[in-house]
Amino acid sequence: MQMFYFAVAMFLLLTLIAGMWRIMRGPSTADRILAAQLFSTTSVAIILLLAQASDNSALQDIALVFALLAAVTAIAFVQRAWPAEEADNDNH
Amino acid sequence: MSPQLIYPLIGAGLFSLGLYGLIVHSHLLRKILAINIMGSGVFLILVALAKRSGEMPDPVPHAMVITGIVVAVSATALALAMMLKLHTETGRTDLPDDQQT
Amino acid sequence: MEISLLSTIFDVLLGLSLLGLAWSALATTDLFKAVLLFIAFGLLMALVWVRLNAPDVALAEAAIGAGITGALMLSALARLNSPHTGRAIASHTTDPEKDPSIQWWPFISLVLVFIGLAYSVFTFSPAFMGLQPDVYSQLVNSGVENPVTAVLLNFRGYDTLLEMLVLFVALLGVWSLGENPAVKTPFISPVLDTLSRLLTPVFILVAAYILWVGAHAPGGAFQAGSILGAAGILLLLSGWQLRKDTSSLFFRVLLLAGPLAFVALAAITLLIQGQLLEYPPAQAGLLILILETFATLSIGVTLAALFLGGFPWSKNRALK
Amino acid sequence: MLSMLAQIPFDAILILLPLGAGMLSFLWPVIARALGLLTTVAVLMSVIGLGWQIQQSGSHIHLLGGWSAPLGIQLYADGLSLLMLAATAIVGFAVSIYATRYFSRRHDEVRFWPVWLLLLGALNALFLAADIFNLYVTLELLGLAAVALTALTGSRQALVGAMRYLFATLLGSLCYLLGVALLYQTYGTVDIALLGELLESSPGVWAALGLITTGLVLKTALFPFHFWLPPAHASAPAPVSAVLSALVVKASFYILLRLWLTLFNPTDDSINNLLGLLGATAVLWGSIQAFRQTRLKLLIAYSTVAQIGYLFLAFPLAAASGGLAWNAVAYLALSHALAKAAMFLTAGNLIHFDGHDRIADLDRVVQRLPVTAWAFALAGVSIMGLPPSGGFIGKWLLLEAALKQGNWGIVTVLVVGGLLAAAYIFKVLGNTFTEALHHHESSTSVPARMEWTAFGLALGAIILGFTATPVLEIINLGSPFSAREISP
Amino acid sequence: MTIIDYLSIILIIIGAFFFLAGTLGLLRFPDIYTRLHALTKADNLGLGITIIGLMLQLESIMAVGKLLLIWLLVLLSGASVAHLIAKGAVQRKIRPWK
Repeated sequence: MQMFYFAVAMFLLLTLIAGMWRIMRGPSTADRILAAQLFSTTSVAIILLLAQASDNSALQDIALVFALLAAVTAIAFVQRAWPAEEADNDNH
Repeated sequence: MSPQLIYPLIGAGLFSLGLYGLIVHSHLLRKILAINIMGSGVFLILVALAKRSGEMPDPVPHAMVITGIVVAVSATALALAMMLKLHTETGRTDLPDDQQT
Repeated sequence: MEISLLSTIFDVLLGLSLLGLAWSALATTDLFKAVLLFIAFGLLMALVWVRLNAPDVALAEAAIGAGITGALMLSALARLNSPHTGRAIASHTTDPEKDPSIQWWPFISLVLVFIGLAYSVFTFSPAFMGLQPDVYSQLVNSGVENPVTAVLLNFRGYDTLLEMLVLFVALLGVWSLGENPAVKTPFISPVLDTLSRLLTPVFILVAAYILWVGAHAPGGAFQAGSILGAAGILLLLSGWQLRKDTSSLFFRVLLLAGPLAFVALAAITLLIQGQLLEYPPAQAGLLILILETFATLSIGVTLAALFLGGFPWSKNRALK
Repeated sequence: MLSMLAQIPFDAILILLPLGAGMLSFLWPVIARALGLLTTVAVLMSVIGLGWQIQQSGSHIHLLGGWSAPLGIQLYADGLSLLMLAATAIVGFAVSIYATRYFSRRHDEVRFWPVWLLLLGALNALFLAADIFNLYVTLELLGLAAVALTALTGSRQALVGAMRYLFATLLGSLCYLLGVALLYQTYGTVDIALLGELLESSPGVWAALGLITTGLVLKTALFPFHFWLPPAHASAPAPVSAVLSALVVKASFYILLRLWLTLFNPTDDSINNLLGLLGATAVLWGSIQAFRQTRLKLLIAYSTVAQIGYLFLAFPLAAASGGLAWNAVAYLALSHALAKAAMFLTAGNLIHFDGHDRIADLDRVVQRLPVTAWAFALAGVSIMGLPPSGGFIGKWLLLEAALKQGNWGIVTVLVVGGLLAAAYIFKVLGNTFTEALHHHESSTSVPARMEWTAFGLALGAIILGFTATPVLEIINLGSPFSAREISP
Repeated sequence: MTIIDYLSIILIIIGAFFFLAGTLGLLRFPDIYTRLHALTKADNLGLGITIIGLMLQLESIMAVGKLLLIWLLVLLSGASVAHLIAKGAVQRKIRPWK
């Protein structure tokens, strides 16, 4: 079972690394913040799996804090840091 | 390669990267980022080397790193505030004649 | 496949993505991107702490490194671009380096530093146990069961006192730079308003829980304080205005509650026990909990004030 | 009565009192000034008390929290710590008196006191620390407080100077912390005395040595890491500059010296020689730069760069002549603290008086501000190393150590450095006699208190020239310079 | 291995599949509005299913409650953030993909 949790955590880490591409690539800053949000959701899952794998329920508190703070950076971005006009260079 | 060596090496890498960034970048925000990355490298070395000794980790480095994280956030906040003040006073985001350093 | 092999691959992947994030955060020309990559870096750092079996550090990193530092940096970046400085956005969000190629001398020194550090890490002799046996043997006398809390609040409590003052000095430094810059708060959407109303009690509950649990499991004053600070930041972002009466003595006492309690306790223990911060073992647990409660409050208020970034009340009022 | 006095934990008081007072002065700005003065007086008395205790019973250890060394943190005091504490207390007292009149804007003064008192507490904590991680925390407290004070006026130059200072001090702390991490992970303790017993030569230890030394040298602004010092020290308010130059740079030097004496004590001469070489370059380069400056505060700041160089000249000499060279360094540090604080305060007086510190435009200061002019001249005597002064004794001891080993390079540096110092001091003094092109008749008067504190400090530097024997005795209490004898 | 274990494994694998779908969506969808779906739908659902799978393994009711709380928090903040970003994007006239 431990092996399985680890394997899934690893798989999620790989999807997370793939998601990094979107932070790098953009194109708009909103895309980047979206990808960062995905980062924290995936990290919550990874931490929960690791908690189960190592049978350490204290790690669930870390996932809790992650989930709680996930919104703060995104809201800081939306409320403060998002430029009022953004070059629409979405040439995907 | 033994797994306990990975994180200290990564820590050493982060420290060197941060140092490089601190030296070559002139934008103050980048310098602040670089200092933070250097700090993470130091913390990583501090805790990861302790992991090498047995199952129960040594709690003293953990306490030291928590202290270090709080110090780092204090310094970052002060640096950011000073950068903003400098920007409103002078309109610059770098230090004048930076090549002197 | 062995579990140890799997975990090694996991660690290598995690470590390499950490390096990759750090490298691209420093190399990119777009500052927004740099800050976001740095925030992602903080998230991954928390995962690394989990892997290193350092849950207390992971909690602190999750709250501070990934939450508060990121919000601070985004807000600072926003003020760099704020329209009343009269500068075009493009000139500050991007930072075209004069010469994008690698600068060789710093690069060579970087490589040398790395080789030196790596060498000392490789030749490191792992024969000792650190202070772990000492901590565990004295844990029963410390008043708490979580060894990290015991180190922070009892064995090395003096460091913690000084460290809270570091936080306070940083705030004094920020305040000495001037008044709280007027931030135009954009339209507060009802969604955000509701979200902050819903989340604030949860933040406070979780902070209290982390504080309480810190006596016997990962958690404690710093983590709880950072969660409170994040709650403050969320409220500030949702357009919560500081009322005038926050300039009162009450607010200032709240800022200093932790360090003041610490210094007071230090003085009292000095008088009674003869040594600074020597707790009577029977009351140690209670004293630590009281200290931590005050410390949590001041850390939370200080972090939120740092995010506000300026003297929150008018000069005249502060002088009276 | 005396036995009761021996029981008073002066070391803990020295730390708690300024920290507590700093917080109270933030809570009640109205009483900040009175509280600040009172605190510095109490600190001065506590240093005397601690000195008496050390004289009675040798070096002093305080177990914090009642936990002994590897687990807990200790405070440790011997003659060397006492010397630095005394320098801090004296300069701190003078600066506090000066600051009661210096700040023209009330809200600057309100911001000054809490940070200054916390900085004072950090200095005392640093000089009493016996634990390398605790030293890291005190270094950070000291560094951030110093940066906050530098930026106090919020002027453009002050901000630029403070920003550069902040990066330098953070980088220095991180290098230091990494060194601490390596040492802790190798030996499992952060207590200096215990480390001293355990340390052996290994790559990890050498990396730690290199990192710690680099970090501290950066914070001490030894050439070529001096780039941040002149802008920061020259743009801060005068009492702050005095504290920064006299005490804050010495704090990191003190740690370096302490660790060098107890931990590293390298038999390998190449590092000692490297530090000595950098010191010699700093003496020459700093003095020449000082001479080239047109603004008084920058001149004094570059003079600090040069005077720091002297402190490092002792490293190559110490291997053979041990105590003598370290005595010289301690003496130089003390007299430089007094003289340099006096100089920055006189510069503050001149700026207060005429509103500028351009050396060429100093207009008949000798007639118009005689006390200030005298203060500068007396401080200058000590900086140049002319007899009778503390600077003279320090340099004489250093010269003696160099001659004993036939190290003619250092002898030359000492002589040339003295001549260069004379050149830049007389450049200033010469201008105080002459009439400037623009007359400044409508100058504001300088409060007597500001003039006399500067004079008092300068006089102190001169008096040190007569008190070599007792002061050296105090420095050697608990024999800090006989290596690896600090036992818990 | 009990039947519960098999159920857990199946649920966690489904959860991981949704995460994969979310990431693919984030990478392959053509504009910000469609990418928002990836985050709010796929990832939150993936987390939810993973959490249900993990809950089957837990003994204490307290831990189950904690996991539920985590999921609720992620749902709440994910939904709100997606709303705010979409709204901001419309205000800034970022064109949807056609």
